[in-house]
Amino acid sequence: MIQHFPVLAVMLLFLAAFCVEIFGSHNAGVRNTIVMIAATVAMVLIYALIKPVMIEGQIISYWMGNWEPVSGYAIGIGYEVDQLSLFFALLVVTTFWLSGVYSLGYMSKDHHLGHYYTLYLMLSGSVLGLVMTGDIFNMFVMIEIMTFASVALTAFRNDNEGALEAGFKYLVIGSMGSSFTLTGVALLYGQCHTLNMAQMSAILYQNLTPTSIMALALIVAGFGVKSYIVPFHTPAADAYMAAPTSVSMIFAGMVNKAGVYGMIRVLYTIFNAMDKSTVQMLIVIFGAVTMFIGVTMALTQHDFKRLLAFHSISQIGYVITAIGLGSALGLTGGLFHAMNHTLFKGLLFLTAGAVLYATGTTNLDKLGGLSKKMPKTCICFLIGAFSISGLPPFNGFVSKWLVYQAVYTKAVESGNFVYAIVTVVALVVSVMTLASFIKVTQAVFFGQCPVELKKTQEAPVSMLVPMYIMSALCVLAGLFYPLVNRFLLHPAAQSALNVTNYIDRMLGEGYAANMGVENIQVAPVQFSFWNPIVWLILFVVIFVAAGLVIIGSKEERGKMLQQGVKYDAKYATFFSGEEEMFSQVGGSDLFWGFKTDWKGYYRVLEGLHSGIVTDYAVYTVMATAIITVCMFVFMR
Amino acid sequence: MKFKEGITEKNVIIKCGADKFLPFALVFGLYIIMFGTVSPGGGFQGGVIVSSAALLLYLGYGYKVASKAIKPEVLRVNEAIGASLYVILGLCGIGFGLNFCRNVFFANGQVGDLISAGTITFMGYAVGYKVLCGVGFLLLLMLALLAPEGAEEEAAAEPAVEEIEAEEAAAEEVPELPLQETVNAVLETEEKEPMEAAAETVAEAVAAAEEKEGAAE
Amino acid sequence: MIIIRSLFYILIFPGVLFTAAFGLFLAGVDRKVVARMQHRIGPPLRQPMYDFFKLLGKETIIPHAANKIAFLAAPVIGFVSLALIMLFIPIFNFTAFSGSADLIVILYLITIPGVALIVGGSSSGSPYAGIGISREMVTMMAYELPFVLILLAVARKAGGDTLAFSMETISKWQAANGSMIAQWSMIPAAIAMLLVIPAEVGTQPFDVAEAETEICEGPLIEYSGAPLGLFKLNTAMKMLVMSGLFTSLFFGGIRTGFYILDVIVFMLICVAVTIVCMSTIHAVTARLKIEHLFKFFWTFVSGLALVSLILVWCGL
Amino acid sequence: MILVNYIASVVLIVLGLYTVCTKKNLIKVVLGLGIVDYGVNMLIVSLGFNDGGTAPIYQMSDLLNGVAPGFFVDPVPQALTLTSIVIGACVDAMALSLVIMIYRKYKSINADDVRRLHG
Repeated sequence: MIQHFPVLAVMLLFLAAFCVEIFGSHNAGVRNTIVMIAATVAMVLIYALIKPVMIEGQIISYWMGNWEPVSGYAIGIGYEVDQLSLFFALLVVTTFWLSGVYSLGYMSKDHHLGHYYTLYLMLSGSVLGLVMTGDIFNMFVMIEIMTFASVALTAFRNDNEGALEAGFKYLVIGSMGSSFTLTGVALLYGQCHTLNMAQMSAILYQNLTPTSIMALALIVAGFGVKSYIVPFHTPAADAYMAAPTSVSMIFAGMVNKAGVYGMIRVLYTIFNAMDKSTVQMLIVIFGAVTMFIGVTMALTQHDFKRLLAFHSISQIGYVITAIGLGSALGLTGGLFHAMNHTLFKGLLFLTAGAVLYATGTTNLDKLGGLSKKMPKTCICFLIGAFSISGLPPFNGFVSKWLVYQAVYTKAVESGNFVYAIVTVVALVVSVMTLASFIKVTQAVFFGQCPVELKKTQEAPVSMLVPMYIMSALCVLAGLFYPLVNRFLLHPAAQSALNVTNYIDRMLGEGYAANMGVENIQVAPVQFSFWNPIVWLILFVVIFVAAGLVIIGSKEERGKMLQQGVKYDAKYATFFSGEEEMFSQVGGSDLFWGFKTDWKGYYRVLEGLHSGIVTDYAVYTVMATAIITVCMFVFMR
Repeated sequence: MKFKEGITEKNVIIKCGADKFLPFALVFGLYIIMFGTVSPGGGFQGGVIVSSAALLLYLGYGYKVASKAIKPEVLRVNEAIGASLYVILGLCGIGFGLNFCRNVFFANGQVGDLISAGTITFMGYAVGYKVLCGVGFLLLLMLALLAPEGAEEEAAAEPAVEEIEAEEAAAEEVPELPLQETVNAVLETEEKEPMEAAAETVAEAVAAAEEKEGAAE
Repeated sequence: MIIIRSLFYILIFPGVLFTAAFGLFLAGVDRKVVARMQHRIGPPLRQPMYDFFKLLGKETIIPHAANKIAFLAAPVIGFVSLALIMLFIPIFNFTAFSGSADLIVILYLITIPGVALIVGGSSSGSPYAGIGISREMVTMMAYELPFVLILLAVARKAGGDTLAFSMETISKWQAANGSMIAQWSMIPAAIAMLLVIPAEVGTQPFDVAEAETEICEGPLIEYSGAPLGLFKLNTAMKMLVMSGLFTSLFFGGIRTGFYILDVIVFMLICVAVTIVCMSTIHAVTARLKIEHLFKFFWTFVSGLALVSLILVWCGL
Repeated sequence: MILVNYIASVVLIVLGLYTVCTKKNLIKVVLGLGIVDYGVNMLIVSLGFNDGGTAPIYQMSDLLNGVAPGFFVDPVPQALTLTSIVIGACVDAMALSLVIMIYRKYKSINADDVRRLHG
């Protein structure tokens, strides 16, 4: 029975999408019921796979229509859920469910929600199918559905011209990426005469021809477009900004994870290319450039969501860097960071959506002082911001630590100075991330409250609940990372590094050994540096001490207000005689000391992010060419 | 019915041509859908041919007649029904204790018979239905998108039509992208599987033939 | 027993009490030395302690515009994280919680007091605080790069062919091979570290964030009473933590074999570091502009640290 | 001469990419995407070609007599191509309708004017 769960989950989502179209386009109650039932059931189906797959180590293989392989050749479409697939599938269903709950409140002011939910279910179904399929052409089809649904959802609020423009750019760059992927798939088919990934992996093991290298380069470029690594990131920033926030969250949590999954699948499973130091170097450099450019662009943004978008790009840089190392430590760190990125970036987008819902704007210069109006959102935001900046004890810290450790270990082992530089870049980027979130904190939640926002209300409960869940997950993943490592990360990393089981399960016992595929066992990553018990004690100490100070401080404001004294100069903020309204510190005015020193850099970078779609297409082609040339020069 | 403006309505040749070709397109398309599993063609190709009927109507009689004869809203719902049918037929395999998309009905036919390929046949019909609705809807939407430039003149000439146009305009404003999008996305989802399934049928037949050969020898 | 010992570590010796008391003492030394260099008599050594207790007794005013929780919690979080770092810095061959000390953990924990200051200042809702936190953050970005380079250089040196982000390994390496400062490839890193310390603590040439004469103490402008006292204490503790980190990174090889004596030597080196890199520089320089500060750290100081890293990488 | 097909498909892909990268007219950009698609489709179809093969359709007589292996061209690439054609058509439809909508908002389909989101 359990082997039906993956395909049932995917098909359920598609079926629900059609049902929304049939029954729910005019009736909100029916529509919401269908969406929530489908989301919940799909989530339960995927979560039910944790025990057999993650803990017992089974791999689920499923041939559509029982078309089993004939004499060693896969002829049907197969679904294959190994630990890596399930890891990403779990991220997908979690994000999807939370985003669904959030949409109920957030999208309630929009029209034509039937279409929204249809596309939304389709997007989720396609990403879920993408991470669980074992057939590379099916993967491509799922990518295409994903791209289309993403574009349509980006342009959903099409009374806003930014949405149309972003959708168009996304479509052009995205379908260029898809074309590259398709070309790669075609070349691979020409090489292997099969579309099954397990079989390809066995055929291509240590056996790369020029054609398959070309295919590798093209597919990597294609998935690079989907995961928004740097030269391909330009439409992503627009799309994240213009899409409804619940969709931005899906982009950050699911769509670019699909790209990352594809990268891992292609580089590790299909081509086994990650033992080549030059490929590692190429991917790591792409990752490092991605994280640096992402974060520096984020520092100058004026829009909350666009800032988050650039951060999303930057954090994906960490993931790509880590998975490019080809070591178990790096892969564990990369997967953990991918998971954490889903959690905290989702959380941050949700808070941005709550701010947008409550105030009607995400312009940092027009917001301010919302922490007193929206205290719950503010706390969730701070948790997200500290997590993404990697402050201990939140989850971002642990995963970033793993990434640094992995990169610097690589540097020491290989004696290559480039990796040392990458470590430095990663550490500095972390501080810059912190800086830009300080900017958001100051500009949105703290600082002064403009007059227009005096009447802002807290977001509704249906929007707060997903935020609470995400915040809780951020903290828990940081505190109980050994459990996460044992049950999720280690099995996933192991299954990516050791393809034998993947091949054998699909094509019969002993197939991999016949083809000469080595069986690699990976030891679990040890975390020795960080003792959660000590840290929990210290945490308690922090809270006790904070409580003591708050209780013990002689504070009389409450009493004064009760007595009806509305204003007392003693409790007023110091403006040195100016009017309050003339002494606002705008969010974009922060860090000018930094910006003046980096003037030249920013001039170049802003020129490159020109907003012209053909420029972006040129970057895409150039980056693909670079990847191809590097692969050819270095791998032969 | 009278038509004031436009390029095509008054052209008798095009109108007659459309009249003559319409039944042919319908029949031919339906044939292609029905025999998709045993001969070249299939649900998608047949569906596109059938939906070209919408285009013929437009060419012969203009957008208004076409959209009146074929209600976009009905098409939209029917398209989703076709897609659901496809998924449900696929799920029947699981219902019979086998895998998704497994042939469970009429799985033992003679090669060349109409209903010989089991569930695949019906899935092909579902795809055909879905595609003829979907592409027809897509075409109508595209045409509607192009309409407004002529529509303004028409509105001035014929006040009675205003209501319809207002509706159209309202329909245009927000939903068309997502709708169209839905169509597109659905199209590809469903398209792949029958095609590969067909390919697989062939492959299986090859295997079966080889087995027979071996047995004969 | 383990719990009692842990509590002793956390609360008394390398933890809260020792850090606070010795930090305040270092602050007193700093003020005294600066005064002496300026031909003043200066306050008594215990003056920072008196100030701290005085502030604890004062009324805490929370402005209307402030977010109460963040405003009050910020100094406490800074305080606890500083007390925490001290637990992970080895005092020669002694660490309170062995095996959990790691350079990256320390690097991140050291940023927390800064973040606490920023969050606290930001939550007060004052425009001066807004400017102050912006400068604090830029300062942080400025010294982070050289700091990271220094730590990586030390880790590479101590680790040899394997990786050593662990403070304990660094300590052991120094016990075996003599102090890090004796390696001439590490001298540029040590100089860079001496320049990073005042920026981290926020003393004179690098105190742009709290520039009293320009932006009225920046983030601290609205603070009063106990939270202000805690922030002042945090600054004092940072002096200890940073000089202690310097000591254990670069002078870890000096050991006498007697535990008490070790601690005294450690404290003496801390005092010396404070005098050299904080008091002296404080007394002889004027405050930098923020953009000059950034440029200084990303060019000159980072250059020094990078030289060290490259030398280490080449096996020197 | 299947090599001609490969060369032609590469030429088509390159031409398409050239169009996307250099033309400022959004409709031409969309056309470029279409050309890339055609190139890829041609590549895939050519991959499945067997010299002297026929269409992969069975007659009853074939099955009864048995079929020589290699008699057919490979049917899988044809299925792939069909899917890919559908996707290409969808890209075009979607992109063109977006262009129309953009034209209504921006009053221009020059890529240099459609850049409100930048920096």
